[in-house]
Amino acid sequence: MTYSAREMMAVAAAREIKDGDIVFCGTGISMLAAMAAKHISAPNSVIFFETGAIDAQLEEVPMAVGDPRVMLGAAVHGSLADAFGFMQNRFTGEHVVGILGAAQIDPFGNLNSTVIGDYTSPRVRFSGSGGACDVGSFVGRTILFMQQEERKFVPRLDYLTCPGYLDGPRGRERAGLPPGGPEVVITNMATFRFDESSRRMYLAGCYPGVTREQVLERMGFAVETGRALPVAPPTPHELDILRNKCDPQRLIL
Amino acid sequence: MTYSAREMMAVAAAREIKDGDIVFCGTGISMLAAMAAKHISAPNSVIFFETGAIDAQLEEVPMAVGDPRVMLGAAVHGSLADAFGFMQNRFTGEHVVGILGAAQIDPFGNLNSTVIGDYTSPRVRFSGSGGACDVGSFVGRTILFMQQEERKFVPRLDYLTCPGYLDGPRGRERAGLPPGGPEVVITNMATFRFDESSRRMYLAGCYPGVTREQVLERMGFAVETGRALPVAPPTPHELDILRNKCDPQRLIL
Amino acid sequence: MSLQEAVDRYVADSAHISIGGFTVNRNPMAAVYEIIRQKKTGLHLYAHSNGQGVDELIGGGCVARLEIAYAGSGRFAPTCICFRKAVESGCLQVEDYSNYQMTLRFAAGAMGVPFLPVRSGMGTDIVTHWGFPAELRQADERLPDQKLVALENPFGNWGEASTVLLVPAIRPDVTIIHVQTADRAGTVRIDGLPFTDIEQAKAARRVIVTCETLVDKENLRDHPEYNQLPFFCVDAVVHAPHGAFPTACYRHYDYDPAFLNQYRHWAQDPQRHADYLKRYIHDTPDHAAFMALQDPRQIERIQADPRTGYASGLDRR
Amino acid sequence: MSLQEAVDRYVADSAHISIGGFTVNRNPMAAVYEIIRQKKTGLHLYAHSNGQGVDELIGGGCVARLEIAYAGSGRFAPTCICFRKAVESGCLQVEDYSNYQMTLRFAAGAMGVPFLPVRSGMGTDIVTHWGFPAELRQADERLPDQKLVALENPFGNWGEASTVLLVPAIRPDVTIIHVQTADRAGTVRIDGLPFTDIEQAKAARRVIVTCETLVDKENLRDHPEYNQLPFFCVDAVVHAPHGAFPTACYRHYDYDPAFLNQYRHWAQDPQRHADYLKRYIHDTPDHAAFMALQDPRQIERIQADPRTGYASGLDRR
Repeated sequence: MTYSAREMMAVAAAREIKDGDIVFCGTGISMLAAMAAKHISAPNSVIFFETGAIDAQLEEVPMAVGDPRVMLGAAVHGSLADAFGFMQNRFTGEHVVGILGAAQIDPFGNLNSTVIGDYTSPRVRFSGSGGACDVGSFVGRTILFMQQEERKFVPRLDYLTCPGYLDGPRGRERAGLPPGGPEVVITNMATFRFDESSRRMYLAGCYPGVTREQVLERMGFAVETGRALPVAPPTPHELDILRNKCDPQRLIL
Repeated sequence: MTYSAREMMAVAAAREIKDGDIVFCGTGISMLAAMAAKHISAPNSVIFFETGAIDAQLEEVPMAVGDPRVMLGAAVHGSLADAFGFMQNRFTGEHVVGILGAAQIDPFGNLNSTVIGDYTSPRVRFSGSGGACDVGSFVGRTILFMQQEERKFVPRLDYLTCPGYLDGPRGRERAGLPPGGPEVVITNMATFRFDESSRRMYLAGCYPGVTREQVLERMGFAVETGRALPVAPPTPHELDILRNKCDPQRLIL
Repeated sequence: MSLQEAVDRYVADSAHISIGGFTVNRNPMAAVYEIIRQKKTGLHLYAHSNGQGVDELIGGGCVARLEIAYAGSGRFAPTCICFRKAVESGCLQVEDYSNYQMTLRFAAGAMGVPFLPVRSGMGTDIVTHWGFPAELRQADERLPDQKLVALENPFGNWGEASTVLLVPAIRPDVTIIHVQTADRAGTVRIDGLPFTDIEQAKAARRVIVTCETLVDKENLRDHPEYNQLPFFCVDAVVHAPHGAFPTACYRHYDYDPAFLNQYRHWAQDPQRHADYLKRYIHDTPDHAAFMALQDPRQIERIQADPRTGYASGLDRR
Repeated sequence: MSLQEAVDRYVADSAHISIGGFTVNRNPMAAVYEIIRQKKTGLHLYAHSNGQGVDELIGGGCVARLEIAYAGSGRFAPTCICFRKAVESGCLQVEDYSNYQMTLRFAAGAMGVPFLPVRSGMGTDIVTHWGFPAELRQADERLPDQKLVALENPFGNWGEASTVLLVPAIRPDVTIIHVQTADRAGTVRIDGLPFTDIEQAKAARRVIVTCETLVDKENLRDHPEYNQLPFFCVDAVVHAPHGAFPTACYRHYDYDPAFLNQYRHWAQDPQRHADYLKRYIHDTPDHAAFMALQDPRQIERIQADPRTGYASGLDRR
C-alpha cells in the first residue's frame, strides 16, 4: 500500500500519543496526528488547543487553532489564559504532550520559528512564537515535526524561539524552566530522540527505504546513528483512519 | 416625621453617591444606602459586589454579599478575580465608591476589622478583612460607616486591616498604594470628613438634635469641629424609599 | 464514587484542603459534614470569605490551621461563632489575608506560578503581622517562607506603581466544591456567580465535586462556553442533592434562615453544640439522613423561584 | 454611534490600539477596514495571535510598531503576507513575545498591576533580543523601560520555581473587539471561545465593540453568567453585521476561504494590493458597501450551520 511522507509523519506522531494524554495541537499535520491517535490507539486522549477548546470533538480538520471547528462539542471553552494555565500548572501540565513545528532545530531540540538571518534585519521573517515558546517551556514532553533539510537542522539557531534542552544537561533547570523537553523529532525521513545524559539528538528510526546516510546528508550537524531502528510503515488501518476519518477533504495531507 | 439613627445613616450615605458612580457594597446598611441612592438621586449608579455581581437589580435586600439575591438581573456574573480587578484597574477603579464598616477607626480613616487586643492572642476576634483591605487600597473614594463610640474611634488601631490615609499626607503614596482614601465617615450621630492637607478627620456635620460636644464625648481622640454644619434630616421621600422600596421586611433597618 | 469514599480517599488527617463557596452560598456542606463524620483532624484549611463550611469544620474539631480573608455568614453570624471561640481560646492558628489576596493566591496555584502581584494592603498590618511565625514557616515545607513580600516595581513607575506586594501561591492537597451540574467524568457547570471555586479547584492536586444534578457527558457539550472546569481536573464526582444546605445553591434552593439561626444558638454553647454534632452529623450515616432530619415544610419553603433563582419572599428574620 | 464616528473619535494617529480575535476568527474587520479608510497612521498595535486584522492594518499603511506573538492566518497564510514584507523591508518595528506572555500582558493591564509573572521563555532569545531598543523604550513613556525582567523567586523554591519572568502590562488607548451580541449600553456576550478579547478590553482606556446582534438591556439579563464584559467598560457599541468577515464569527458565519485565498494573491503583489485597497476599502463608504462587493452566493455558503456553529462541508481549499 503506497503512502506519502506526510502520512508516515502523521502516523509516526500518532503512535507517540498515549491513552489519557492531553494533546496540545498546533495547526496542520499535528492536528491530524492527534485526531488519528484518538481513532486508533488513544481513545481517551484529550485534544486541546491553546485557544481554549478542551476535548474538542473534531468533525472537520481545523485550518488554524482559531478555526471555529475546534469549538464543536468541547468540554469547556476557556480563554487563552485558561489554556496556558493548564500547561503551566504542574498538576495538569505534566499530562500534556505538545506537538510543535519550526523553521529550524538544533542538536538540543531548541526551535526557531521567528527569523532567518539577523533578528533586527532578517532575511526571512516567520510568524513568531505563538504558543510554541510556552508549550516548550511548560509541558511534560513535546513531539516536534520537521522537514529533513540541511538548512533546517542547524548547529546554531538564528533565533531561539522555543526551548528544548537549551545548552544540554540541566540546561532547563539552570535557566529556571520547569522539567520537560522534546521527546521525539519526526521528519519526512526519520525519527530522532534525545540522549538521557547528553540531551543531544540521536537518530532513532529510519522510514522504510531510507538509509542513515541519506538522513545525515540532510542535516547541518552530525548525530549518533547507532541506535536507529527501522520504522514500521503505516498499516492499512492507520492509513484508512487518517485518510477517511481525519482528512477526507485532503486539506492537510 | 420620626426616624431612627440607622435610617439617618443610610440616607446620609445615599446622598454621597453620585449618578454614574460604581458602588461597591458590603453587607447590611451599605446595601440599603446604595439601593436608596439608586431610587432617589443616582438612578445610573451601578451596584456592584465583590462576589462578582455587576449592576445587580436588587428586589430583596441581600443578607450577605454572597446572597443569591445579588445575582438577580445583573449585567455580568464574574468571579471574585474579575470584581477586584475592576477596582484595582485605574480606568474603572477611579469610578468606584466603596462603602465600608469596621470595629475601630483612627484619625486618618484607617480601619480595623480583625482583632481587639494583641493579634496573636486577641481579646475579641472579628471576621477579618474580607474585601475591605482591597477596596480601601484601590478605589477612588470610600464611605465609612461607624457607631459613635469611644472604643471605636481610637487614636491607634489594635490592627490596621484597611488603609485610609495611613500616617497622613502622602502616606498612601509612600506605602506604594494607589491614590484614593476615605471621603466621609457616617455614624449614628454625625458625619466626618478628612482635611485636604493634614488628612486628619474633622467633624463635618451633626444630625438634628446632636451637639458637637456629644459627639466628641463619644470619641477616643479630638477632632476639629469648626467646620461642622447641621445635617438635614431624612425627607419623607427618602424615608419612604428606604422603608418601602429598600427594606420592607425590616431586615436591616 | 460515594462521598464517604471520596473523603476517605482524598482527605487525610493533616491534609491541606480548600473549600469553595462564599459566606452563605454554595459551601460544599455535604462534604464538610462527611469530613466531620469521619473525624478528620489537623486539617490545614484555606478559604477566602467562607462562613458555614469553615465554622462547622472548626466546630467539628477538624481544623488546626486556617488561612482566610473573612470568616462570617452575613447577618446570621457577622463573625463565625466557632471560629471566634477557637481563635480567642488559642486553639486555632490563623493567617489573615484580604479577599483579593486569597483569590490571587488560588489563582497563582491554578496558573502554576509561585506568586502573583497585588497593589492591595501596603501599609497595613496584614503585611507586618504574621499568624504563622517565621520559624513555623521555615520548618514546614508545605508553607511558603514568607507571608507576603513587597517588591519594588522592576519596570520603574510602569503602571503608576512604585511597589507591589507578592502573594504566594496556594496548592492544596484537595479542593472540594459544590456545583449545580456536573457530568459523570467531572466537567462542571456552575450557574450564577462562580466565586473563586474554579481557581481553587485548578490549584489543587485533587478535586472533589459534589453536584445537585449529575448528567451524561453529552448534556454539557452543546454549550461548552457555559462550563468552567474540564473533567481532567476532577478526581471524584458525587451526586449530592442539597449538598450546599444550609447554604444556598442558586436556581436550586436558598440558604435556610431557620437552620442558620438555630446553628448560631447551638454553636454558642458547648453542650448544645455537642448535642448538635452528635444528632445531626455523627449519628447520621450520610447527607441524605442529615437532610431527613430537617423540617420538610422548611425545605419546601427554601426552594428557588425559577424567575429569581432564590426563594422570593422567604421569611429571613 | 456609527463606526465612522467611533473610529474617528477613539483611534487617533499614533494611538496605541489592540484588536481582538485569533488568526481566522472574530477579528474586528469592519473596524479594521474603517481605520484603513480613515487613513490612520503611526499606530502602535498590540495583538496576541492575529492574522487578517493585523495584516490588513499593516498593508493599509496604518501601523508603525507592532507587539505580537504570532502573525499568521493558519493555512491561508502561515506567515502574514504584508507583515512579512514590512518586517523584511525594515518598515515595521516588531517586539516579539509568546502567546501566553501577550495574554498575561493584557491580563496585567486588565487587573491594574504593572506586570505578571510567567515561567515561559527563560533561556530563549525572546528574553535577550529586543525589537524596541533600550533607548527607544526609555525615550517613550508609553513603553516600559524593559521588554521582560527575570526575577529570582523571592519565596525561595516555592512553586518549584527558582526564577520567573515578569511581563509588563499593556494599557492600550483603545481596544476593538467584534462579538456576537451586545446590548445598547455595551454589555457583551461572546459565544464560543473568548480568546483574550475580554482582557484586551479591560486593559484599555477606551473600548469599541462591534456586534452581529444589538439588543436591549433586558435581553441579556436573564443569564448574566453568559456575559463577559459589563457596559461600564465600553465606550462605543456599533451594530456591524458580518463585522468579522472575512474571518469567522462562531454560530454566525465561517471564515471565507475564497476571500482569504484571494487576499493572499492580492497582498503578494504591490499593484494588486493597491487595487484591492482602492476598490474594496477606500472607494467604499462603509462595511455594508464592502460586503456588497462580495459574491452573495459565497456569503450564503459560509453561513453557520446551527448544529456546528460553522459552515459544515464548506469547500476550504
